[in-house]
Parts: sequence; C-alpha cells; structure tokens
Amino acid sequence: MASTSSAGAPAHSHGFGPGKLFLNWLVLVCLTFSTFGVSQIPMPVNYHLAAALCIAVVKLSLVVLFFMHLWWGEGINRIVFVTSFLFLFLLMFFVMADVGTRFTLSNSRIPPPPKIDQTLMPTGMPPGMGTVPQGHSEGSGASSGEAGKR
Amino acid sequence: MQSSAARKMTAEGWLEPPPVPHHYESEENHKHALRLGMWLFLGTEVLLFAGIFVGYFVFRTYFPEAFEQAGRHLSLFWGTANTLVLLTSSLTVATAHYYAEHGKNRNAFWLLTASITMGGMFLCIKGIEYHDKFVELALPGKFFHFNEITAPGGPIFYVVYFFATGLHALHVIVGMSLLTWVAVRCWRKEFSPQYYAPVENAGLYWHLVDLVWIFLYPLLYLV
Amino acid sequence: MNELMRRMLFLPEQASTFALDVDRLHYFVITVTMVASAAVAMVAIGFFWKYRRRRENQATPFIAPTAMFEVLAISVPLAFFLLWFAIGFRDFVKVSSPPPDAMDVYVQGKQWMWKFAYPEGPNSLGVLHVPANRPVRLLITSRDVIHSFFVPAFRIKMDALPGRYTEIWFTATKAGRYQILCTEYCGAQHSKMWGEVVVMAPEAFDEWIKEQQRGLVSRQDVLADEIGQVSPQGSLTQWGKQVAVAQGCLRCHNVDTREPSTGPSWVDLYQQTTKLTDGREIIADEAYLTESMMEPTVKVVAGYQPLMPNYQGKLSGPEAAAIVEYIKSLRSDRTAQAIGGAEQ
Amino acid sequence: MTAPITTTALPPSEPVFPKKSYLNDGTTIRSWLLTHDHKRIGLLYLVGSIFGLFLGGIFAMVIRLELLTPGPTIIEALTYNRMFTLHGLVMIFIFMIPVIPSVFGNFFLPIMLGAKDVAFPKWNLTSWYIYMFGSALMLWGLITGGADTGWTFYAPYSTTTTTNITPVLLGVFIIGFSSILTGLNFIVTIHTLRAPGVTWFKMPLFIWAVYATSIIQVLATPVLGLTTLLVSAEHTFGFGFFDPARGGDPILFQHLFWFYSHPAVYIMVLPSMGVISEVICAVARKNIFGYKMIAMSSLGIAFVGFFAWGHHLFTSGQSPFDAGAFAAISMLVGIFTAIKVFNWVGTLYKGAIAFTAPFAYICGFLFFLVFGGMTGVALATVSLDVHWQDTYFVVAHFHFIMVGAVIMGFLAALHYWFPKMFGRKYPENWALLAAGLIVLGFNATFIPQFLLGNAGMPRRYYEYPERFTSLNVASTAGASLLAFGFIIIAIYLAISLKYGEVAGRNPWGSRGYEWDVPSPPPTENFDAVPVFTRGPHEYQDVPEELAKVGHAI
Repeated sequence: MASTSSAGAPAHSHGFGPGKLFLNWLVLVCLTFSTFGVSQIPMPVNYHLAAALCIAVVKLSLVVLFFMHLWWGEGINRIVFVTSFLFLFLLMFFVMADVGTRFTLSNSRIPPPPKIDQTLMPTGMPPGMGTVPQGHSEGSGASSGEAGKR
Repeated sequence: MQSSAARKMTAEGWLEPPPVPHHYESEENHKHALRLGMWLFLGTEVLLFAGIFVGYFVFRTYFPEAFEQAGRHLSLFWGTANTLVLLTSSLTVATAHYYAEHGKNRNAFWLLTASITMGGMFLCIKGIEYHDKFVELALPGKFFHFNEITAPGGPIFYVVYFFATGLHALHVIVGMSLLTWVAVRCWRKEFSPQYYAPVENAGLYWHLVDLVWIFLYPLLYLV
Repeated sequence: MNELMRRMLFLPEQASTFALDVDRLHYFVITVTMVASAAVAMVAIGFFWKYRRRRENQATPFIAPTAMFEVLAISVPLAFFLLWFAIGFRDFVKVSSPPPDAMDVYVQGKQWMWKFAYPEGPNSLGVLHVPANRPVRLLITSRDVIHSFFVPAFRIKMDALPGRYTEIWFTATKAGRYQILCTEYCGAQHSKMWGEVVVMAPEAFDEWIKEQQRGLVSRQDVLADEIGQVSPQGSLTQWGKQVAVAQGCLRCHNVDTREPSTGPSWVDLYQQTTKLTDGREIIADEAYLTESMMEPTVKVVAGYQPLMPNYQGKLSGPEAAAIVEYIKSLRSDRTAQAIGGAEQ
Repeated sequence: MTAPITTTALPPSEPVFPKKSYLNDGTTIRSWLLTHDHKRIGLLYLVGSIFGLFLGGIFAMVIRLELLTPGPTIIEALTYNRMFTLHGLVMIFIFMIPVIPSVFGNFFLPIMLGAKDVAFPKWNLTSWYIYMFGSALMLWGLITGGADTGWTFYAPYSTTTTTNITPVLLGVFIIGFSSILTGLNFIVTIHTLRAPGVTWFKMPLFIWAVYATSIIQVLATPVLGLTTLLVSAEHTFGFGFFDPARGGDPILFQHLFWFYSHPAVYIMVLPSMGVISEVICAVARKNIFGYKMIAMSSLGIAFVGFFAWGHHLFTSGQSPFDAGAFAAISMLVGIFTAIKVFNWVGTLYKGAIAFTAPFAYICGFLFFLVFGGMTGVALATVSLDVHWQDTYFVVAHFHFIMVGAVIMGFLAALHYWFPKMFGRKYPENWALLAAGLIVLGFNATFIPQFLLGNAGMPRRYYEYPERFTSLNVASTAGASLLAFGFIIIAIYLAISLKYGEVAGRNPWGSRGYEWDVPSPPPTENFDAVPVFTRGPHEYQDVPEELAKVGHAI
C-alpha cells in the first residue's frame, strides 16, 4: 500500500500509489499487445477464442483488483462483482448448451420460404445446414416440387 | 449535492467535507454504502452487456465464417489504438482517485482532464470506424449491402457489432459526463481524505467501461 | 379408473400412445397435489380450531423445528418431485425422439392456417390425414411468426418456428377426427387457427394417399377439398380463386356478401371508390389491389385495422394478377355463380 | 423481556392519534412530491400501484366478459388482443412488481431495521418518478399504438407487428430502471443501516424476503432492459437479431426474456411470502417455526429461481438436454417453497390464533400457494407440460401464484399494517366478508381455468370452440365475485382512512419492531438510535400492556 503522501494521508488509505498504478498499466499494455500477437499466430479459431478470452480475464482481474481497488475492498463488494459474473456465465452456459444440443434443423438457419411448396419439401433446404436424418430427405422433393408449379 | 460555496476552506487546502447524511451513524458507514451501491450498479451493467455477449456467442456458433470474415474487415489498427487509449485513460482515472484521496485536487483535476480527452479520442476513433462502415454499407439487418462478406450471417454480425459498440459508446459518453462533473469539483478543491467518494465512484464507472472494451476488443477484432 | 379420472379432469379423449403416458403421470401428480393441498389446509384449520386465542394477553411457548422435521420437510417433497421429473423427462425424451421408421409429414403454420405436405405428395390445407397405429413424425415450420401445433387428443404440442424446423411424433391409436389448435399467440385470428387430424385405418390411409398421388398431376384437387369443385385447367379467374383460397385470403375477405369481415369484402370491390384511413379516397383499380397484396399496410381502408400480412415474395406476378381477376369477377349480380363453396 | 427503549411510555388504554406524524409533516402537494421520506414515497408507490390494479382489473373484467360466449361478445378480436396485452403489462409492471417491495418495503424496511431512512433517499424518490414516467409512457404507447403482442413480446411477432410497440418497450425499459434503483437501495440499506442489535439473523423475515427480492431485481432487470431495446430496435430498423428471416434466433429472445421474466415471478411472490411470515406470527402470537429455514429458503429461491427459466421453453424448440436441466432445477424451487409452507403451518402449532382478516388472507395464501406451487411443479414435469404449455392450465397456474399468492399477501399486508400506516383501524366484519368473497371468487375464477387447460383450450383465445363454454361461464361468474370483493375493500378502507377507530401504537399486540414506533410513525421514525434486544418474532412472554390493546377479534 503505497501511501507516499504527507499530512493528509488518510489513515485507512487503500490502493497503489502512482508508481505501482503505472506498473499495472504497463502490464495491461503488454497483455494487449500479446493478445494481438497471439491472434496473428495461425491456429484453429477456437484456440484463438480461448487464448483471447484467457488474456481478457487476466486483464479484467488486473483492472478490477488494482484500478478498482477490489483487492482492498469490503468483502461484500467482491461478492457482488463475482456474483454478477457468475450469473453472466450461467446465462451463457444454458443458452449455449441449448444451441449446442438442439434438434439440428431447429438450429440451422433456413432462408425465409419463398413459396410453400418448396419449403415444405426437404429439397428447399440450403446446403450445409445439417442433413435431414436418414431416410427422410432422399429424392422425396422432386415430384412435389413439380407439383408446386401452378 | 451540497453547494461548495457554503463550505469553508481548511488549512490543508481543501474544502471541508459535506456533512454525513443524518441517517448514517458514521462517515465510514456512509462511504461503505456509497461504494456498495456503486458496485451493485456495476453488477447490473455487467448483466446489461450479458445479453449482447450471449448473442455474440450464439450467432458466432451459427455463422462462424461470417464472423471471421467480418472481423477481418474491422480495422485492427484503430481497434488496438482504442484499446490502448481506454487503458491509459483508466490509468489516469485511477491515479486521479489516488490524488483526490490525498487532497491533491489540482493533480487530480489535470489527470481527469486527460482522461476525458482520451474518452473523446476514443469516440473520435469510433466515429472514424463507423464512418468507414457506413461508406462500405456494412450495416446491420436490412441495411446490409456489403459484398465482401460472402458467408451468410453478415447482417447479424453488424447488428452485434453496432449494438455492442454503440451501447459501449453510450457508456463512454455517460462516463465522460461523470468525469467532467468530478473534474469541476476537483477544480473547486472539494475532495479530501475525508471526502472523495464521487471521484472513486465515477472512476469505478469508467473502469467498467474499460472492462467491457477489454472483452469487446478481442471478440470483435481478433478472433 | 382411467376413464373416471379423465372425465373428472375434463381431459379430451386419449387418441395416441403418448396420451396415455401423459395422463397416467398427470393423475399421479394431480392426486398428490390435491392431497397435499387438502392436508395443508386441514392441518391449518385443525390448528386454528385447537389453538384459537382464548385470552387477550395469551403467551405462547417458543417452539423450533427439530432436525428431523427439517430433513423430512426437504426430503419427502423432493423425493416426489424428483420421481415426477424422472418419469416426465423419460416421456419427454420419448416424444422428442421419433423412431426411425416414422412416416414424415411436413407441417407449415402461417397466419392463420395449417398446411401439410407428404414427402411423396400430396399437399393439403387444414386437414392432416394420418394412419392409425403407425408412428408419424411431424416436421414443423412456419412462414411468418411463431405458431404452435397442438392436438389435445394426442397430448402433443410443438412450436412452429419461422425459418427452422422442429419435430415431434405420435402414434394415433383410434380412427377419428381430432382438432388442431394453435397455442402460440400469432395475431388477430389466432383463436381461429384451427385444423383437423383425420386418423384413418392404415389400409384406408394407404388407399387414400395413393389416390391423392394419382391426382397430383393436376394438383388442383387438393384445393378441391377446400373449394368443393374441380376445375383442372380453368380460367384465370378460377385460378385466382384457388390461389386466394390457398393463401387464406378468404378467411378475412368475404366473397359471398358485401358484409365486411376482418378485411373488406371483395364483392363489388373492383372500381369502387374507397375511403382510406388517412382520409384520402382512391378507386380500387388493378394497381391498388396489387399494391394491397404487396404492401397491405400502406393504404388501409377506413374502418379496418392494418392487420393484413405482407404477400411480397409470397405471390408470383401471375398469381397476384389471377387474384385481381378473381376480385374483378365478384359482382353482386353474379355472386351466386362466383362463390362456389369457398366459404367454410 | 426488556421493553424497547424508544417506547418511553406505553399508550394509555384509550389510544390517541399522535399530533405529529409523517402524514402531517408538511401538507402541501409539493411536500409530498418532493419528499425524501421513505414512508411518503411508499405511499406514493401505493397510489401508483393501486391505480395499476384498478386499471388492470377493469381490463380483466372486459376479457372475462368477452369470453362469456364462444363467439364475439362485446369487443372485436383486435381489441381483445390489446386488452390482454394491457392487462398483462399493467398488472405486472405497474402493479405487481412494485406493490409489495416498493410500497411496504419502502415504508417498513427502515423502521424494521431501526433506521431513519433508506440508504439513498434522493434516489428513492427518483426511482418513483422513473416508475411513474415509465408507466405513463407504457400506457400511452399501449393506448395510442395499440400493441397486441401480449406481455411476452415474442419475436418475430413483436418485431413485425404493424402496431407501434416501441413506446411500450421503452416504458418497460424505464420501469426496469426504477426497479433496479429500488432493489439497489434496499440492499445497501440492509447492509449498512441496521440498528445495533439487528444482526443478520435477528432481522424480521420480511426483510429477508425483500433482500432476496432486491437481489433478483438488481441482477435480472438489466437483461430485460437490453432485450426490450433489441426488440424495439429490431421493430424500428429491421435489425433481425431475433427474426429468423434475417438470420436471427427467436429462441434466443425467449431465453433472454425469461431470464428476467421467470425470476420476476419471484420478485412478486417473495415479498408476499415475507409478509405472510410477519403476519402469521402476529395473528398466531407465536414465534416463527424455523426462522433460519424460512430466511435461507428466500435466498435459495432467489438464486435457484434464476435458473429455472427454461421451463417456459419446453415446447418451443429448446433442446431436450436443456429441458431436462431446467426441469430438474425447477423442482428445487418447489422444495424451497415447500419448506416455507411447512414452517408457516408449524408456526400455528400451539399458537394463540385470532381469526381476523389478515388470518383469512393467510389461509387463502397457503391454499393458493400450495395448489399454485404444486401445479407449477406439475408444469415443470416436462412431459406433462407438452400438453399444458400455453393453455389455460398455465394461465390458471400463474394466476394462482401471481394473483392468489401475491394479492393475498398484498391484502394481508394492507390490513395488517393499515393501522400502523394511517393510525386507524378498519372494520373487521366488513374485512372478513370481503376476504371471504375474494377467496371464493378467486377459486371460482381460476379452478375452471385449470380444467379448461386440461380440456385443451389455448390461452389468448378470443373465440373458442363451443365445448369450452360452461367452464368459461363459471370463470366469468367467479371473476365478478372477485371484483365485488375488491370494491368492498376499497370502500371501507377509504372510509377508515378518515373515520376509522384510532389504532394506537400496537393494536395487534405484535412483537415486530415496526410496532414500537407510534402509529402513524413520526417523520424520523425514532427519536434516537433504537436498540432492539429481542428478536422480531418472539412471543414467549407478551408484555401485559401490549397484549391488552387487542384488535377487534
């Protein structure tokens, strides 16, 4: 706790002095450049995501603990902050769990149906949107596609 | 807010702190209340941005190619510059808090002015980036007419992009107003070891703005 | 027992295999609910009677729960709840995982009707024909907003999401006709978005679908169901009528009387001078009629709400023209000839 | 047991109305509209929310009348759709969310903690103005724009509807701010302004309930705020976040919406549970059975209740995995509620129960909560929900909780605390009559709706097949009874405000901290910082003086 100041220094002064704050900033800048650097390394995109998120969490902790004085703060403030992130995380967890495990066809984007007959048929589905479970899609759309032309 | 005119200047060179509101038993208790109130408010801010981040991850799962392509079209230079600007402004705010707490109102004033300027810079850079997007017609939803993103999902990326950065820019503006208000009070030498809660709370808000950007930067620009 | 409970609870008849599973669990849960509510009420009333206040300044002993009470208060209900969860989740997994040999039917909701299509044809409007005792998988989607496909007698329900498919399956057990309802609020006519499942004996169904497929060459007979008259290669006017029926125009526009419905009547509409909501007067010519299909909320006739869905992209040029031709043909002096069986 | 130190002299046997109280400390309109006094702000909220109840009640009656016959009865389809949207939004955002925390919480939370005011009095007043402004904007939007989306705003119907829903959404967003500010204020107050002696586990249970509620308000409301912003931006500019036609995900909307709106149910019902914990002790004159279990179950509901939102999505295309997870979590909420119910019933054991209007409401509350809660568990049982989702069964279930339990709690609080707030008693016989009517009318309204749901009648139906007629008629008849009960209450409470018998400091002989101050309390609540040496729910030895000033029994 760098309390370099004179007479007016509060007895309960918390937090870093300017020097250590500057150091903290320097570390943050380095981390910014490192996250930039890591993003230029060729790797699978999910690794990039994980690396970027890890560095962001480290930066977040530095800002929260030292710039925002949570290191010295009352316990309840820490609980508040951690709780809000916990809820953020759980919201994300459940939504992503849903997105990840849904029935394939209700997860993929299908362009808005231009006309009923084409959409109702499996042939109306665009490529790359996940296949219709076995035995349901093959060749069944042809006749009805024809029938759709009035 | 108590008007500073009614308060006397103390020997140490700052104004007497305003009286503690009558329903608090002690000054320390009041400070605790203010700080807890601010942290709770920051908690609500985190959850306000939660929706956007959830949206980001959901649509990223649906449209990975579009998000990759669109991310590459954002200006890495301006994005990184903005990150550094915001980090630095966070440093000056944190240091201003330190000086205000030690009664050095003038130092705090100049540091806050620097932070506000950097906030302005951040908005200018954001403005340049927005301008580029408007020129390219890389816009959200039905306004999207940007040919270079070939994968489906381009319009959605720009909804996420504009909503996240727009909401963040709104917070920057609010933060700058708060800092300006605090800077004026620094100029009037209102803060002292007994009374510095406004600097602290305005600072906390500004750091939150920084925190949000710490996540937006890699998610939007880098991956 | 099943029948008694079913009637007491006002449940519709059980016409699918899933219905019986659901109802059995339903009886279990509801019985426990009733017993528990009654027990709590009885105990409260009993305590009230036994411990009513006898003196103005009566003091009472301090009583705290024992550990045993706390454990029981948590574990007994939890045991019931988890048991229900286990049974319910098992059944839910069952109803959301169709067997591989299930027959597929595509279901599309739109404001405000249901359309069905079989992979090998035919298509149908409002009426879903299925065989009894054979699993049927429904692949459900929507053209505009969210709807929800609900057959009370089968105890199944699944939302129809625009642009995506959801699935649910059932095995109907009894031949008969069962109502389909939409349970997700979808606009002005939500409460009229009804349809019907016709469960047929398997042989009868095979017969039916073969007949339908034979008739598919000229697809009009699907519409014939609805209109009641067949006109394979008819005039533009007749085609317009068929399109209008298929698109559901006639749910909101009367064609047999000049009475207004949700939307203005089509009878004598053509070349009529019409007042709009913004006070302007226009003549309902071809241009206005076409515009009203493509951008229905721009020029709304005075006295009506801007409710009509947008048909931009849903109607081809010729189709729109055919509808206009049909409207032109609707003159009150010729109504009797024009309506056919269009109104249901 | 030591007498509280603020009680300098107990009132004489004939109670007198105190000369100075918060009610006559400034009588101008200005002194009310610019007040920082938490009690006056509580009353301001009371005015706002009762207006909401009145308005919402009228809409409800219109809806019930319309459903009297299968076809069109008194209004058109579009008007009907607007009516249920209005009914839902007004009842939830103007009436039910603020009614107990903002009215009784504001009024009693500082007094029960031995504080002079809430932590941030100015923000408290600001919060009321935000609430009024948001409500006005929402109502204006609903009436001029004619939103017909239902209060759930499901995309893409809400994002493509031709009605103007933007002001409504912004109104909801703004009311959300007010809710956040109130919750934040209460949490800080509870943490920093407890008087000496009021330790965490000596706080009245109402405070625990309000604390848990505030946590939900602070953490859940911002997500709704963002969602309403996204929907209104999408409706105005065609962004397509939730609209599949542009690549959006409508199920994502449902996730974000219910992340707020499911916990919102607990924002409404938890304070009501807190009221019951207070009132049941006073009417049974008995210590609460299992204080810690009730207090902790409030927190448990607040936490676990957050992660049950997915049970609104069982049939909307959510994955079976999530359905299972959410169903299991929903069961836990049921457990916490069950714990509370057992402890309330346990409190009656060996008590000294007075049959008064608040007790009548407790009985009603217990029945509605157990039945409503158990049907909630039934609905969370995944396979059963496939049949019940979006039918009248759901409507009946959430009305059992939100009208049954919440309004019973509200009325119990209103009757129990009326003497404290206004210094006068209400006529007990009329109150019992009204309570009887309301409990009866309520059952007659909503039990048929459970059966309608079983029979398969979907919600938000303007017209319905003939076979549902008889049950709908029964429901409408019950609703009339319910409305009649409310009218009686409004009349006798209005009369009692001015002509009621003077109540005195503690007409119930209650041991709650709030009864130590005069009725109505002075502006400052306490002359000096009070020291509470007893717990809030202890009745082993009732001081003679307190007990004698009995209420009409």
